[in-house]
Amino acid sequence: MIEMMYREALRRAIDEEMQRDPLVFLMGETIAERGGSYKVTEGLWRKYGPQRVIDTPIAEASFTGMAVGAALVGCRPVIEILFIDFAMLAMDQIVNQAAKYDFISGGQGTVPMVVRTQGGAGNGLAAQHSQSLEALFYHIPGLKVVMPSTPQDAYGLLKAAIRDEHPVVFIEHKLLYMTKGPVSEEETVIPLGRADIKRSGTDVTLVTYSHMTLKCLEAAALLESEGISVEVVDLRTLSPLDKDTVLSSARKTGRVIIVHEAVKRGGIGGDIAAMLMEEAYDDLDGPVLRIAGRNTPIPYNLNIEKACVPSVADIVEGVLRMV
Amino acid sequence: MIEMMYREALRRAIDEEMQRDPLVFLMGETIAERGGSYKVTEGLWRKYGPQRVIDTPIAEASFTGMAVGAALVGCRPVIEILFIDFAMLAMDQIVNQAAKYDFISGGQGTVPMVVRTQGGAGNGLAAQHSQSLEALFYHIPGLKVVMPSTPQDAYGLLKAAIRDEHPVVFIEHKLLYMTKGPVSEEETVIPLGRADIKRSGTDVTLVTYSHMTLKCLEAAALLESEGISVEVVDLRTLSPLDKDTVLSSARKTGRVIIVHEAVKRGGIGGDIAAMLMEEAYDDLDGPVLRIAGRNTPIPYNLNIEKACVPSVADIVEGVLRMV
Amino acid sequence: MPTPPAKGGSPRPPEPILLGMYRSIYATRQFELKCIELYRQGLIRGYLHPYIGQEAVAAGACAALNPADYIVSTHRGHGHCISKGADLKLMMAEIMGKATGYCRGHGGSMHISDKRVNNLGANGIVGAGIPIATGAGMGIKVRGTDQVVVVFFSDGASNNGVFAESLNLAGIYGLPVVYLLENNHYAVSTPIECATGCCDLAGRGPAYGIPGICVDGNDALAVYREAAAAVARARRGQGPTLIEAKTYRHGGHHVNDPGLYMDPAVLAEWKARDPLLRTRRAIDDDARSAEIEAQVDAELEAAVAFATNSPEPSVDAFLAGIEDR
Amino acid sequence: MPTPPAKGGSPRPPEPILLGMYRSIYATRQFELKCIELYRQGLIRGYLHPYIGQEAVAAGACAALNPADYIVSTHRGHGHCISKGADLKLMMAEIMGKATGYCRGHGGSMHISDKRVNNLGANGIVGAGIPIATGAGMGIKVRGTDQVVVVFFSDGASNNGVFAESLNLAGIYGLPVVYLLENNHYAVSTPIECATGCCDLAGRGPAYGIPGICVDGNDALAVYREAAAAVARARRGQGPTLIEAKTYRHGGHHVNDPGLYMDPAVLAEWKARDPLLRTRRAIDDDARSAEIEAQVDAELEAAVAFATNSPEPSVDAFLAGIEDR
Ligand SMILES: Cc1ncc(C[n+]2csc(CCOP(=O)(O)OP(=O)(O)O)c2C)c(N)n1
Ligand SMILES: Cc1ncc(C[n+]2csc(CCOP(=O)(O)OP(=O)(O)O)c2C)c(N)n1
Ligand SMILES: [Mg+2]
Ligand SMILES: [Mg+2]
Repeated sequence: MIEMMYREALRRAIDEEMQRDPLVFLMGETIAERGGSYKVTEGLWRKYGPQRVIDTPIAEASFTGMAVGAALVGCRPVIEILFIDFAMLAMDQIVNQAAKYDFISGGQGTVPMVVRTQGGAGNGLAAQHSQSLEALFYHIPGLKVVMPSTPQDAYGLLKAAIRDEHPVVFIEHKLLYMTKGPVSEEETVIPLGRADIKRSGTDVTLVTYSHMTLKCLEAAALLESEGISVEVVDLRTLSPLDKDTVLSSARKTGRVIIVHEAVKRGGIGGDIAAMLMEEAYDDLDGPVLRIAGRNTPIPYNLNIEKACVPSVADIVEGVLRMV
Repeated sequence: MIEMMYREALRRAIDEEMQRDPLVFLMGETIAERGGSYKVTEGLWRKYGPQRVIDTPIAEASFTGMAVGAALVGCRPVIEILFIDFAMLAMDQIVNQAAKYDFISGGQGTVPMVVRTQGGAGNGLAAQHSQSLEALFYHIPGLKVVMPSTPQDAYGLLKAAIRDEHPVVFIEHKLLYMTKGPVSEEETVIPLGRADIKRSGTDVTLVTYSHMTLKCLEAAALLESEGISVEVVDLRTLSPLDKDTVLSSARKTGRVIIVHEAVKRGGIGGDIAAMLMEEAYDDLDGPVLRIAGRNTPIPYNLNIEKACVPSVADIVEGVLRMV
Repeated sequence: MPTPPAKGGSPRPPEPILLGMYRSIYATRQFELKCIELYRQGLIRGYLHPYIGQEAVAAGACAALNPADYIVSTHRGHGHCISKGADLKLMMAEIMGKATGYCRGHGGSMHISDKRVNNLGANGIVGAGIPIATGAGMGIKVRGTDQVVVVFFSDGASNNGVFAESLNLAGIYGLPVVYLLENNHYAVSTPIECATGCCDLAGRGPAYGIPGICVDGNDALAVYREAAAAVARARRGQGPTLIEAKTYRHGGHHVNDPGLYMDPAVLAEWKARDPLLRTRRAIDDDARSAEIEAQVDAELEAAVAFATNSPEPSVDAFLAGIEDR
Repeated sequence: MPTPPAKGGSPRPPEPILLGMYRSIYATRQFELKCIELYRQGLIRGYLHPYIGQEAVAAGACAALNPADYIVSTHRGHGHCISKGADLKLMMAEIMGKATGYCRGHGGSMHISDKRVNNLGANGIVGAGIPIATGAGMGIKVRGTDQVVVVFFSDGASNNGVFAESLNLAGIYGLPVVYLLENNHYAVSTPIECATGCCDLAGRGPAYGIPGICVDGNDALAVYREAAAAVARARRGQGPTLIEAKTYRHGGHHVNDPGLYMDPAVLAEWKARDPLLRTRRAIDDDARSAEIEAQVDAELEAAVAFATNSPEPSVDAFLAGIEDR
């Protein structure tokens, strides 16, 4: 294993895939010579040239549409929408075009494209640069949604996303780019649709993903010292959802809390809770709970920003209330 | 009461509000002289003139943004986005602008605008003209979401939406426009955020909204003949959600099915199911179930289209499975 | 400044091109007349947007393309589809919602695509095909082939933001895309004069750094000439072109729209310049045109029979395949 | 065709206008220098996009407005905000995230609005203010007042679809909106030459049916003159105008961007045309300018003190208010 930052792991994935397949190319704002605002694409422009690492004007709707078109003629575009908030400008192309082409055309063409984007609060960037909007994509048949929490997952899942025949919304988190972790030396592709048990436990299951995985692991460590054994299931891929892993963890512990940063109302937590109720009601010792973002846009001030998303303390408290 | 079509009830609401308040005005595609594709605005152009009933080019993003701006300077724009599918072009203005201005500005300005739009399957209009996308708006703090099922509700809720200080996404259903029902003779405003028990019952609660309300009522009538008493709670407003009515019906019957046309994965049914589990677990006799749209874009062919959304038979069968 | 439509007649293209264009125009016309008939009989549902009156645009533009070139189409797409070489049987089956159709009955009139001839498909979202075509152009560049893309869209779409964004993008990257703006003067019932203060739509090319040309869209020969020039430039790596082809619908926006808002006098003028009659006149050989017509008539009859006798999609098979989406 | 920038000096506007513009420019400059200092000290967080070098655009345009007129701003909005008459105390408090700020600490630099002087606010989404301003113009028309809207945005935004859509909409309806395109030649690190094949951005006005004018954006007097003319037309009901003001940032895209991609020689040229120095020179009365400077310095000092001593928003109060959203 090599110690690597999340953003380096992403870069390695892109680099290896570009090396392997000349049909992979990148588009986005200031991703070329400048290497991207979060430095994910640094060095790739120099290595692969301006034909494959392409800066775009500020035209999210159309460069996303371009990815659809390029995918339809056989390429594998990977585009960067710098903040998931800006993906709102490209929703027609993502929801009505990319997600539907395979279906509408009766299987005449798939759309192998990746929309890399980034969400979450935590840097005082306020309401239009801090949202967690994965639920909007999760609801759309035809889209896959991936949200890795570690460098290794970022690496292996991005490679799988690029190789996937269908459109993938790949959502990074601004607080993860600089986090470090071990990444396998040998080339590794992590299949989409498989959750990862980041910590085994027997008393309570925390179902989570992306940056909240780190907070859940912190909470689990704290709870261990109080004698509570917490299992942390990192979904990694939201869609397709790894129901089996979630269900078997739920059956084992009988107590489940879903933890996500996105606003609770209409967040994916409700969907998973309902699924658990539908499929494992008799194995549950009580209601599935949700610990999730507050029902508000994210404010600029850091104190109140912090209050909008679940903290380690919130998770610890939630678990304690449950056991 | 006067017998009226749903679309006539909508028109009456707009007409009365335009009469009452000169700051109410309309924008949309072919809504003026032509009266709108579903004839909701028929006659209003003649009555209020081209200054207040305004045809736009095909520019959903910008005319939605115009509504935000007009609302900020004191008007009450009511815009029509002909299909909710096309609202994907206007998501930035709805999600990042309209929903957030009041918050971002620290309360310096509200955005009293209504986005009238229309969703649902049923006419062979295929994947880009048949979606049920309310969950995308439901998840966004700062937006209200209204989905009436009857002419009376359409009338009273649209009036409330126009008078509301905050942005309202008002979602009609293509199969409802021509349905008829009694509408009160005297002016009536139905407050947002209150569900309506469309049928009382004691054995099972169906929580539903929009066109599915009609199917639930049909199912309830069939079930009555089998001796099963079904309560049909029509949410009418999804956000704010009338938790109290849902909870007390759930406590009464102990058995709840949420029925919606939208795709189950990530639909609002999960949110309501989770809420019920969190707040009324001990009063439930078993898991809350969801009967919802299939996990697919809507196809053109009528037979397979029909198979994608819940039928009366599906609902009946769901209830029978539960009791 | 856009080039004004050429005065007088257009120079004759090679004979096979001319005959091919007539075949496209005649087939589109007959196909749509049949669709309207079937619609009235309740055998076709949903939206159906006839292209009648505009056929010379698709015929002329597609005549300038190789089979490997791509097109991107619109909700009013039958003409593009047929001109690019569609199989009438599969088209008719799709529009009748049959399992044997191009899209297995998932798409209908508004969504036909045809992979075999590189027709990337129609679209129910006005304007959405424009960036998709632009991206196809980028894909071609990345893959290093000498293919070209023609994207069709109409005046209404040209007021949508993706039009401007896409011209601009194609301009910067020098993409092999021909933007074919079919100015039929209406978006549903909204005349283009009410939808923009600038009706010189070709002039928007230069505003985004690409050439803009205007042509008589009812003259298949003229459309062919301009399209061929633009396609040749694109193929040589000289980048995109915007072509505005002025034309007119012979009826309402869709099959259920009587189009009462259209000025009958103006409509009559355009009908007098019917692209079908003009192209047949250009052939000026009744035997040749009659031969084409007979072939198409037979093909169409077979298509209707095929579609009529084809099965509906199976509900069970459909549902079996969806849970993983 | 856009009007080229006027040659030679601009005619002098009335003295109070000139002094007011200088006040705006000087205050913006000092305010931002102070912000950068506070940012380096860790007292300001998030994104901060300095307007240094572009101040003449906001100062000139806002000088042409009445208090009741509206402006719509961008992520680079301090200059617009100050020029429209903001209270530096409330601005600084907002940027420091305090409860006393314009937006109660919810917004920060990228989101300041100021209802009292009809500044509809900055925006974190590039281009999003353009349709909002267009709608404000529509609202004015519906309400029948004689107000005008000026919307600021930069070259990057002019390649976004909402720019084209909005010009077009304003043109059809004849809205009282002035589109002030501050061409500072960059969108982050992307030079405008790489973002479009047509760098005559004013020329996009006519493509959508509205006049397009080009002006030296570092010349406050010239900006004032063109803005005043456009505002007067708008107020008379003669519709919208696009004004392209050519200018340049004196530094990187935001406070943490050293801007190494900017050509030092070009930057030096633009700095030599510093709008602050030029406007001070235009006043040509050291006493008057010194007086303004002293006033602003005192105001700014008070603003920093006010902001520093203001409380953070209360978490409990914040959370108490949110569950109904
Ligand atoms: C984004 C979007 N908005 C609105 C519609 C509804 N609609 C369908 S066709 C049409 C008119 C299109 O006009 P134009 O682009 O000129 O094409 P034409 O019908 O003339 O071929 C409209 C408004 C749509 N399909 N998509
Ligand atoms: C829709 C959108 N895309 C991307 C960004 C990220 N971003 C912030 S500022 C900026 C550059 C804007 O360039 P320009 O419009 O020229 O404004 P300037 O910074 O020069 O004032 C970008 C790309 C954004 N905020 N919004
Ligand atoms: Mg048209
Ligand atoms: Mg700029």
